[in-house]
Amino acid sequence: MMQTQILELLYLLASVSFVLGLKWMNHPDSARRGNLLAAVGMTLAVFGTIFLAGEGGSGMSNKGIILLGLVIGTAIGTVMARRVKMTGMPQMVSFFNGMGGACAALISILEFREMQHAGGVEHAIELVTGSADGGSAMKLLIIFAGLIIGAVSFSGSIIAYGKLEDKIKDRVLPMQQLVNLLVFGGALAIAGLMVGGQLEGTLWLYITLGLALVYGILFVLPIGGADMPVVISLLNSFTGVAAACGGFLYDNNVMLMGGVLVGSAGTILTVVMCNAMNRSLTNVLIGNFGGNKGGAAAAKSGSGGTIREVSATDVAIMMKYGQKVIIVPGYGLAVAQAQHVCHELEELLEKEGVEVKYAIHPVAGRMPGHMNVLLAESNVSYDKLVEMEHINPEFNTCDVVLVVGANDVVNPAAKSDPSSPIYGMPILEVENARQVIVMKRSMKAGYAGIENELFYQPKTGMLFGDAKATLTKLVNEVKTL
Amino acid sequence: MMQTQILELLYLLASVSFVLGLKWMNHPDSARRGNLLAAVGMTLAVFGTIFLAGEGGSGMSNKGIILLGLVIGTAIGTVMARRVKMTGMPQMVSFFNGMGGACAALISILEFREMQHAGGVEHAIELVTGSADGGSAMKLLIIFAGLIIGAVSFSGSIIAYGKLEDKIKDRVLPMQQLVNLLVFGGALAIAGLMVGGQLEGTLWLYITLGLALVYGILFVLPIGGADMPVVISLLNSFTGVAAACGGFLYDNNVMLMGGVLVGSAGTILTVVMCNAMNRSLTNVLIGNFGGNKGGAAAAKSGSGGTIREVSATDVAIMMKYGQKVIIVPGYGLAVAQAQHVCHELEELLEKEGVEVKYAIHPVAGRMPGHMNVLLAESNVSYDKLVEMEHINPEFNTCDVVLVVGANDVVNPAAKSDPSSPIYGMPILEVENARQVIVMKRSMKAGYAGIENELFYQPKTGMLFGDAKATLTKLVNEVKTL
Amino acid sequence: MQILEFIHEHITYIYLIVLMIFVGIELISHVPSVLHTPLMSGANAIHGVVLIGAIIVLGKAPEDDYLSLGLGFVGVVLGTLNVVGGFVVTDRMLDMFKKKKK
Amino acid sequence: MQILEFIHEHITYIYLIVLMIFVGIELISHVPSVLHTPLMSGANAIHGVVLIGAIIVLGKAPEDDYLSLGLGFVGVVLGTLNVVGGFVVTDRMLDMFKKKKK
Ligand SMILES: NC(=O)c1ccc[n+]([C@@H]2O[C@H](COP(=O)([O-])OP(=O)(O)OC[C@H]3O[C@@H](n4cnc5c(N)ncnc54)[C@H](OP(=O)(O)O)[C@@H]3O)[C@@H](O)[C@H]2O)c1
Ligand SMILES: NC(=O)c1ccc[n+]([C@@H]2O[C@H](COP(=O)([O-])OP(=O)(O)OC[C@H]3O[C@@H](n4cnc5c(N)ncnc54)[C@H](OP(=O)(O)O)[C@@H]3O)[C@@H](O)[C@H]2O)c1
Repeated sequence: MMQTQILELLYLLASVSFVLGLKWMNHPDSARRGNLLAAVGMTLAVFGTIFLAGEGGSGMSNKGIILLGLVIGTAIGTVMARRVKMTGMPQMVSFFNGMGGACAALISILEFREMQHAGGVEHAIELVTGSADGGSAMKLLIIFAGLIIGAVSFSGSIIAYGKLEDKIKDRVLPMQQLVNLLVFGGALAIAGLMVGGQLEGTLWLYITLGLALVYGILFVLPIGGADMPVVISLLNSFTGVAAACGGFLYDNNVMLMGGVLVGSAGTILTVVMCNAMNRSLTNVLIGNFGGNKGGAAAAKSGSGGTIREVSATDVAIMMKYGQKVIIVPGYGLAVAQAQHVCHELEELLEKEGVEVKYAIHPVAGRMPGHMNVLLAESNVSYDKLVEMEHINPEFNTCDVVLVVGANDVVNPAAKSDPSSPIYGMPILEVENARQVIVMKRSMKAGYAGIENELFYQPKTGMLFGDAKATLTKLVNEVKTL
Repeated sequence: MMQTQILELLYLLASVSFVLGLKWMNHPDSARRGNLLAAVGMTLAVFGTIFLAGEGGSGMSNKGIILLGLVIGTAIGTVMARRVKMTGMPQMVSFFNGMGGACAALISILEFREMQHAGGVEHAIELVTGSADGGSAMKLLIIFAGLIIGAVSFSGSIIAYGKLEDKIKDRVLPMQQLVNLLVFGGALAIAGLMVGGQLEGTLWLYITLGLALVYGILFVLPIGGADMPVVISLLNSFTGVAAACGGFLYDNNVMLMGGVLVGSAGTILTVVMCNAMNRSLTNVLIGNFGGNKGGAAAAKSGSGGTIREVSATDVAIMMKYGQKVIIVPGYGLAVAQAQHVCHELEELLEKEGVEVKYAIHPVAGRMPGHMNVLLAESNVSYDKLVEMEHINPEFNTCDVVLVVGANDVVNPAAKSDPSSPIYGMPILEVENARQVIVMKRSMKAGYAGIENELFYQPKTGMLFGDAKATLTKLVNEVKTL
Repeated sequence: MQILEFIHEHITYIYLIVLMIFVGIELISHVPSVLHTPLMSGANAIHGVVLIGAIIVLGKAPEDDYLSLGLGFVGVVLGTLNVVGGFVVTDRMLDMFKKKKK
Repeated sequence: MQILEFIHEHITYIYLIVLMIFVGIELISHVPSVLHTPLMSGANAIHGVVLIGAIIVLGKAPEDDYLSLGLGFVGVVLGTLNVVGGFVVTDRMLDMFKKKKK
């Protein structure tokens, strides 16, 4: 059957395209090409399956419905992905990830149904292993693995989505850890009994499904909203594993390869992301200084020293008659949606002959690359965005540093105070500049929920207010000066 | 058969140990552990094969002879590997590589013999593919691939060994390229005809073997001795591929995995090594400025400017009363075996309160890491060896730079002259120091065969003579001052 | 012993999985942190390959089994969402990272 | 078509080989240049796995076929040289790279 052989080749090409695509995504220059390559590989694999798989290589039955599903999915997916704002990207990724998880869970349900119809256990044997004993137990094991992992990934992703959209608040149940353990353990226990043959019937399948869904919710609910990128990356690798289960089930190489690849790459990516924030994964999951504690810690503010408030006019003069201004964008800039005004200010200053650069900290904002995405969106030229290692030596040649809604990434405690939770994280060394202006709304703490000594230094001036409003004021001041 | 299953598991573990071992070898801290891990994996695979493989899992026949071979090989290998001097390492690697190649070729010869005995073509079928047609052609193809690649690797490695031991000189035949093509083409053609079934008989096998051996010699003979590390790395990956052929032949996973791993890693390593010297692989193989041309280019020396000769006494005074001395070791230091005197000088100066460091260029010498190995051998402390990127900013704080038998790695043409063959290679920026002393025997060029403008600069003093002799003189001068 | 049996039966799968895990680890270990989000998104799109499973399930559902057809259909739609949405979002993100002429 | 046939028959091998090639490439791409020589030497020791082929050949040689026994024996000795020599030399080299207390 030539069709089967061609399909095998397509699967091989698709698997290679996934690996190469991910490899190319390692470098900004080739990243887009990598994504495209993986997409092409995926297309080959999907259409290959529809038209070449099945008995005799005649393709799938129900081609019409399948194609209809593809068309509808493509339409919705494209529209959603195109419409979403740049700053809404992480929740979008989470949503799509959830869809993949749901898809994996559905597959498991249907496969289980089919096993039951076909007269239960005995029939399924040759489908998986070709051997007589243990075959159907194996199949059940895979089905339940796909079901549980897929379901957790689905409900967890939806909660993560809700959190990032600010529709769901962080919530810790009493005895959260215990409840989590009971729910998850229950799901595993039922699955184990069914695989072992001690339990039977579709009802138990649905109970497992339900428990897994609940566990996904409980798992993500207490984690701070700001930690969601890490959680999404983790759920992402879960879905990868669920897809790999599917590959095992159908002896389908491309599902297996793609799933395992994402499973392993996603896990490492999660760890790497945690490292970039100087935290461990358990710390994120159990929540040592995540979102909900920020407010509390911030309460004990104003601990030492006095602050110096400055007016927008002062700052405008300083900048206009300076040689070099470095802007440090942070989470506050993103929240205030102030990137466009910021760009306007920058252009204005450049016209006045002032050199303006942006200092990009790798974990500024709430997702990696947040600042790049944000500023690029408002058309800031790419070579004005300077990464931490390269800008740090430049601060001492700079007249004014404008810290816009950033906090932790300029906190000197990371260098000087070994007891600080962010100790050891590399920071932007703004104190080396002649003047530091910090724009934020209050003296509240940032993500890590800790005091920032920088605000009390003599060279620091505080300019309070919403980032967008203050920046607009600055633009007007510079214009009218 | 539990034995077979255990063997399978051992092979899996061994394959993983190879990958992990190579991964760990990426970092100086874990490298030794990586090597050890791979060795343990190899041991498992070897003894597993002897005692668990074969029909019924009863192990191999002829166990006695096999073990005898292992013992003899281990004894000879250990003694050779322990006796060899550090500077003789590359030729030792080349020699062992050649042994692997020869082993692969022998396997092919014996498998061919067995095919003939068993009544030729038809019998071998199930051994390889399990399918009825093309099976034995496939087997023959693999046998010939292993034979040719193994033989080329063997004879090439032995020539490389001879060159590094200075027993074989570079030699270019008239019409070298054409002869190479004919010999290699001949081997391929005969192999092709035998696989296709048009030729038969053991004689042709030996003719192919002969041609492959000759090709290996012709391939390596014209390449400059200094390029041998690159060639050895390439031959290394050849032997990897030959081992992979064996894996294919016997359906043996660990041979396949190990062979392919080395084949691919070796190829990339070859390319990476070329890049570090700022050359392309073809350039090395066809020889653009390799060894034998160095002498010729050096003849046109003395082109511009005058040089300033200095005496050992001058240099001794300069160093003794300086604050900081940086030593730049190069190939000449290795040739003169001057590392021990050099260390003596360094200790002497340190005792006088002078700060002494070594500036290590990544491709100083004739093999990567050459200088580290050399100086570590003479007990120079590891933290005195500073890599290029870290030492370059230090030159301007340094009183005297002592360039000992280095040339290309301090040639400013790499930065300033786009027409130079080494243009673009990062160099040690010794010109930033207050004084530069260059120790070499003459005004001859180094490996790249080009003039070095540094020698003509006013701040440079030349101290002619063999590195060891001159350093000894310096040591005495410093002592008696 | 059952574990040995299991390894024996699935030995090629195990090799494939182990190697793929190594590939995944090595690929990601050297990524600059600004690319973490697009990379996560790209990986997200790739695990959309689970769509193929949904296609297989739907493709073998009997024509009169409406529940299977319905659920399978939903599976295909969701899987497609994952794939298409994933790739498009990633592409949009990466578009932000390319150098712009001023 | 023969090529399709070939791919079909050896599909798992092909996956394994392709993945292993990726692993090899990724592992080596980020090595500091001072480690090139020991790495080359370590890889050299690993391809000594060809020794297993020699063991198999020798192990199945008929007891009265002296040519096979002889050549197989030589093969085992040479393969062992590659393995043992390779690992020992690499170990000695790497020993030079470890930090020494002064
Ligand atoms: N990038 C990532 O991947 C990622 C992911 C998860 C967590 N994190 C963490 O997030 C933190 C990022 O540091 P960061 O310096 O960017 O942010 P930050 O430390 O969280 O500080 C943000 C500051 O912006 C101010 N702000 C909020 N809304 C504002 C508005 N509308 N106008 C003006 N100011 C406003 C807040 O102060 P007021 O309330 O006083 O205005 C707050 O102090 C790090 O701790 C990092 O580890 C990063
Ligand atoms: N490290 C590697 O992996 C590797 C591999 C292959 C090639 N290479 C190439 O080798 C070069 C290495 O640069 P390098 O600066 O170390 O060496 P180099 O440029 O080859 O220069 C060595 C100098 O040492 C002098 N010398 C030779 N014997 C001497 C002795 N007994 N006493 C004193 N001086 C002596 C020679 O000059 P006199 O004859 O006047 O004494 C020669 O100019 C680079 O071009 C690199 O690309 C490196």
